[in-house]
Amino acid sequence: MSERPVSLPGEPKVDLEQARAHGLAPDEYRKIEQIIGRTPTYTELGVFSVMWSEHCSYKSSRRHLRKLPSKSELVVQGPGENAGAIDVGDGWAAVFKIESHNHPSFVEPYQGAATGVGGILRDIFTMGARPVASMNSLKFGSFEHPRTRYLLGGVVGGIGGYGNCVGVPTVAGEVMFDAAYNANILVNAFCLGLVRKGEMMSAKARGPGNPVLYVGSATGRDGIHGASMASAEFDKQSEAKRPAVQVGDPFTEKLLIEACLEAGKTGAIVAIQDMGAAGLTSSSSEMPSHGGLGIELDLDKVPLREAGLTPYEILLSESQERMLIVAERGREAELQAVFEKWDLHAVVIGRLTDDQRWRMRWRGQVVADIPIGALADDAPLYDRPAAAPKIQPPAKRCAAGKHPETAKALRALLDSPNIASKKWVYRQYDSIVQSNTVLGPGSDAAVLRIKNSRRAIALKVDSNPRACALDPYLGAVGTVCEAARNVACAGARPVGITNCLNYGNPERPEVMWQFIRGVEGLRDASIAFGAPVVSGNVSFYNETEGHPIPPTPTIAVLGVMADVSKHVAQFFKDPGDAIALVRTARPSLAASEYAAIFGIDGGRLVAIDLAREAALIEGLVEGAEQGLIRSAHDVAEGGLAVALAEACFNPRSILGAEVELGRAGNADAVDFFGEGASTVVLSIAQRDAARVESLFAGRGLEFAVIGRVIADPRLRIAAAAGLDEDVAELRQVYEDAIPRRLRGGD
Amino acid sequence: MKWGVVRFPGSLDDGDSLYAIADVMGQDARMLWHKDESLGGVECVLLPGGFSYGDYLRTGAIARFSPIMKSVAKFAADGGLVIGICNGFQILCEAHLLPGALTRNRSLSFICERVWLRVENASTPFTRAAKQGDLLRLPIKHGEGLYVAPEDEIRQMEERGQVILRYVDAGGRESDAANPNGSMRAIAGVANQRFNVFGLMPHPEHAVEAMLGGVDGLKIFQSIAGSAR
Amino acid sequence: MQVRVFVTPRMGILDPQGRAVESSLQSLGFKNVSGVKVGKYILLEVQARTASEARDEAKKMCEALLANPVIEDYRFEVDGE
Amino acid sequence: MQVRVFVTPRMGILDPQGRAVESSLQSLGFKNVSGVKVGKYILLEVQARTASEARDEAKKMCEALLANPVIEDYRFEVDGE
Ligand SMILES: Nc1ncnc2c1ncn2[C@@H]1O[C@H](COP(=O)(O)OP(=O)(O)O)[C@@H](O)[C@H]1O
Ligand SMILES: [Mg+2]
Repeated sequence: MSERPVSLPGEPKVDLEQARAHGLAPDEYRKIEQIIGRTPTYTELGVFSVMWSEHCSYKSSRRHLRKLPSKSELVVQGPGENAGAIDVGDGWAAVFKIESHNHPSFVEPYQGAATGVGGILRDIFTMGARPVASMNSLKFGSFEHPRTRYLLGGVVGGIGGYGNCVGVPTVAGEVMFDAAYNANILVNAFCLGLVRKGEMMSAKARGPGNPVLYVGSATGRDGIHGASMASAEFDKQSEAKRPAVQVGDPFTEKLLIEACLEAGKTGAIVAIQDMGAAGLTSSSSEMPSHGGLGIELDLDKVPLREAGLTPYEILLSESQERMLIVAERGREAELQAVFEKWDLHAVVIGRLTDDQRWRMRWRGQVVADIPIGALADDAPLYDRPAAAPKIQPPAKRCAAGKHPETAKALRALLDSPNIASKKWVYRQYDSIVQSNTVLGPGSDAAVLRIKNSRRAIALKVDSNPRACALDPYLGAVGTVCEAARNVACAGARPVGITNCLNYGNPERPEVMWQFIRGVEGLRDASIAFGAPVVSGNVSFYNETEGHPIPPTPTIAVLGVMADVSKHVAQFFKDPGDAIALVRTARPSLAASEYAAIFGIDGGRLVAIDLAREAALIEGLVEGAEQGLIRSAHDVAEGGLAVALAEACFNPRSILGAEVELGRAGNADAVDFFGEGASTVVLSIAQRDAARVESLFAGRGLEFAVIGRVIADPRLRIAAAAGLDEDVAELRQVYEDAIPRRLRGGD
Repeated sequence: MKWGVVRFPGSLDDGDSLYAIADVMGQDARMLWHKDESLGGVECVLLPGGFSYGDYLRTGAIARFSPIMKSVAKFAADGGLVIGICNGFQILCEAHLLPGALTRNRSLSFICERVWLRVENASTPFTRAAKQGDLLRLPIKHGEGLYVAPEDEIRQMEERGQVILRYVDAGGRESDAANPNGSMRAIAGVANQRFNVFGLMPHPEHAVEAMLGGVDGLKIFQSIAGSAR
Repeated sequence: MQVRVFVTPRMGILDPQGRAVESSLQSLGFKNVSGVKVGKYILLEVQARTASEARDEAKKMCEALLANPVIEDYRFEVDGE
Repeated sequence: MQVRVFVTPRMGILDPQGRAVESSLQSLGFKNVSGVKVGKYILLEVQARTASEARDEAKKMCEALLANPVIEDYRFEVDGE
């Protein structure tokens, strides 16, 4: 069995230089030589370079991610599989994860975002779960930047184009515009699936001799590791050999979803994994390795989209909509029949071995033969130096701006693309397919019912890079709090977290420091809410020409409510209801949209007391469960004044509000527009006001009835610098802000 | 009444349609597979929304040739009730079981939102539970719902009462702003000359439960249920 | 033999895509542009002995699938003609 | 002057539309068909004095808007050439 792997005619010579061109450090190359005891073949070098890349190996982040809490009574699957899973009751497990597709989306926004959605969907249904909801978190450059409109249109079109075509509703998300992302946009995609507990599938292979099946689209030259193409000899042959952009085919994905879920029911699948990053290489090495086994594949059997792909290309291709399956021996035909039913072909391309080697054959030769653990598990791990930047984040906006008149400020904020209605975006997403969307995009969190159950799930994804730029720890804590609070506003108790950590180059000590502080913030907030982190993704190297993006941990929180009929939306419901405000601290203008727009120095972030945060969430959930809360809206960008206006924009019929701010604060710009104080605006029936007060005041939180809902559609805030505005007009500003900019106005 | 919902590869609202008819309405409904030719003795065939065969080339263009569509055409020719929702409507037009065609929304983007519709003809098997002029609140979700047909054909269709649903505003008036996709004459749903085949872009199956935003879609399904031969 | 099929929106049928491309071109400064129409360009390889055999095939394919006569016109070219 | 632009998916780029059309044609009985690609066909009227002026304009328009160089190739014809 010990044939020595050979390089193929025409392949470049493998040496230190070639390794460097593949992005491997000299030490890493020497370690590879040591592991395999010889010079690697060109194919082997390519394979190591992708498996040991930051993206696949988490070599800079792994030791820090271990700090994250990943256990609770409800955790069914923590990190380590394709996605995490939480018990949501009535025999169901919620499987969920978020992932980045930042760089591909910058290069080709439509396909980049589309394939991002496709990839995260596969992570969910490989677990045997039916995908039931998607979310996305998007960061673009400033609206004035010449590429922003193109990128926005492409990314949103791609997310819709893919998600709508596979029949998974996109139920929530967030969009932000900031010059810090001009040259490096962020596209983070989340997917949630549901599976009966005990019917989950795994990516851990077992049973030497079990056949390995390739399913889905044929392999082309998509997304082959760019660095590997640096060799001139290799590139000369034809223009067509250049690494191609990955193009998604959502129709094939839809067939894969149905076929894989149906195939899972046969019980003939031992293990299954999608071919995501590093394609066939990662799936074929990780599955056997996690089961302590080896694998032998015959690359001639891999279905190809075009003739002439080399083993190197076959192994590194990132063509979309492909899965690798380990089947129970002798039951291949049964699985193949299921795939044929869905017009997909399942081809046996190899089998598991017990020698813990990863061995690839092509045209009668062995082209790679590597100890399997070296690929999947034994990549180098780094403890990269971290250091706080010497000068605390530069106060970019030192020019002291002027506080505008309150009513003008409110309109300017409602007109800011960061605050304005994102309807232009989510109108392009099917948010209702599958008939579970109780609350879709437009309210604080999405609410999905579980059919044949009273239970429901609430979801939200958030990030706050401006706060993270001021203080990466506090910013991360605040982001988790915000997502959890949104879910609690809907009436659900947060039970699980997934995260996508977007940072710059980890080889910079300041970036590494930001990252570590971010992880610590995530850890502390997760512990405080008893909501473990069950899955996630790290995206480093988000920088262009030496300018890293602000630290951007994107946090998605999953909540559960026992009775879907008790869910709460953000909109005021009935005239006469009392409007109350609950908060854990006094707000500030630090990292606020107000400070950004008017060039005000916002000062320092509000400190966060996690015990009070947890109490606020508990109060919201209890209030909803007892049916005491008629509406709840989290105060986020734009502060209290914006939150009040948004609560008036009830899509069924707009309402008004009469509020006296002196009753809760000094009624200055900080009270109107300050952020960061974990504040919620509630509306409650007058007769319940005392009971609601005891829910919050009894937990030591600040609670104040500040006004009431009125039928007259006006927003009246009585204060020294108060306002009295027409709600319909405000809503017009709010709804037209993004379309107007896209029409080219302004 | 016995209903059959056709599942094409790429159908998306097939399960939701079955759920609306069987679970919410309590009717006898089953799934039909595109590769089969048998309709299993159903009395109404529903072609659901989605992206059949990926909707590549033109929406509905490829689904039209699937084996089951031969039987559906025969069934319709014999007077059987056929309703096509969204992609189902597109397939029926491509199959020439309904006049006209559906092309890209004038905004060129996909639109998912609730709209108002006016019932233009309440004497069909698909609308008899409504009254002439009734307003229905239903969701739309499509990228290619702009209804087109030659002018004179549309005139004839209107004279014959084949235009069944029209996009209007909350007050029941036609206006450009209330026409979400730019359809000619704000047409949202049409029937064939025999009034046994009906296609519409809005989704009645997504408006059958108050908790999910409204129940106006039930009117369509109740009409059909009450039209059993 | 290569067959090239050109499918265009029929005269009198709305062509929102054509209109959008036209207005984008104009806002990019291409003021001399008008009458933009966007259609489809379909390339096929047909195994046929003669060009006229290929033509026959192409015509059948257009009528069966490639164009919808309610909204589209088509024409095609066969290699070497 | 009429300009006709042909936009096609680049070599090596997945063309799910072309594949779907090909397999549909084959199941309709057109067994001799292969290599189907689906692209765009864009017709424009360009006001220009000479064909070469029109060519220049067309090239600029293709690069600015009509084709996406990351995934598409284009070529064009100018009337009377
Ligand atoms: N920030 C994070 N927090 C928690 N778990 C993480 C994080 N990043 C990655 N993981 C976990 O590490 C594993 C590998 O992640 P990834 O490489 O993104 O998965 P995949 O191979 O499916 O793309 C997964 O189980 C993932 O959930
Ligand atoms: Mg994966």
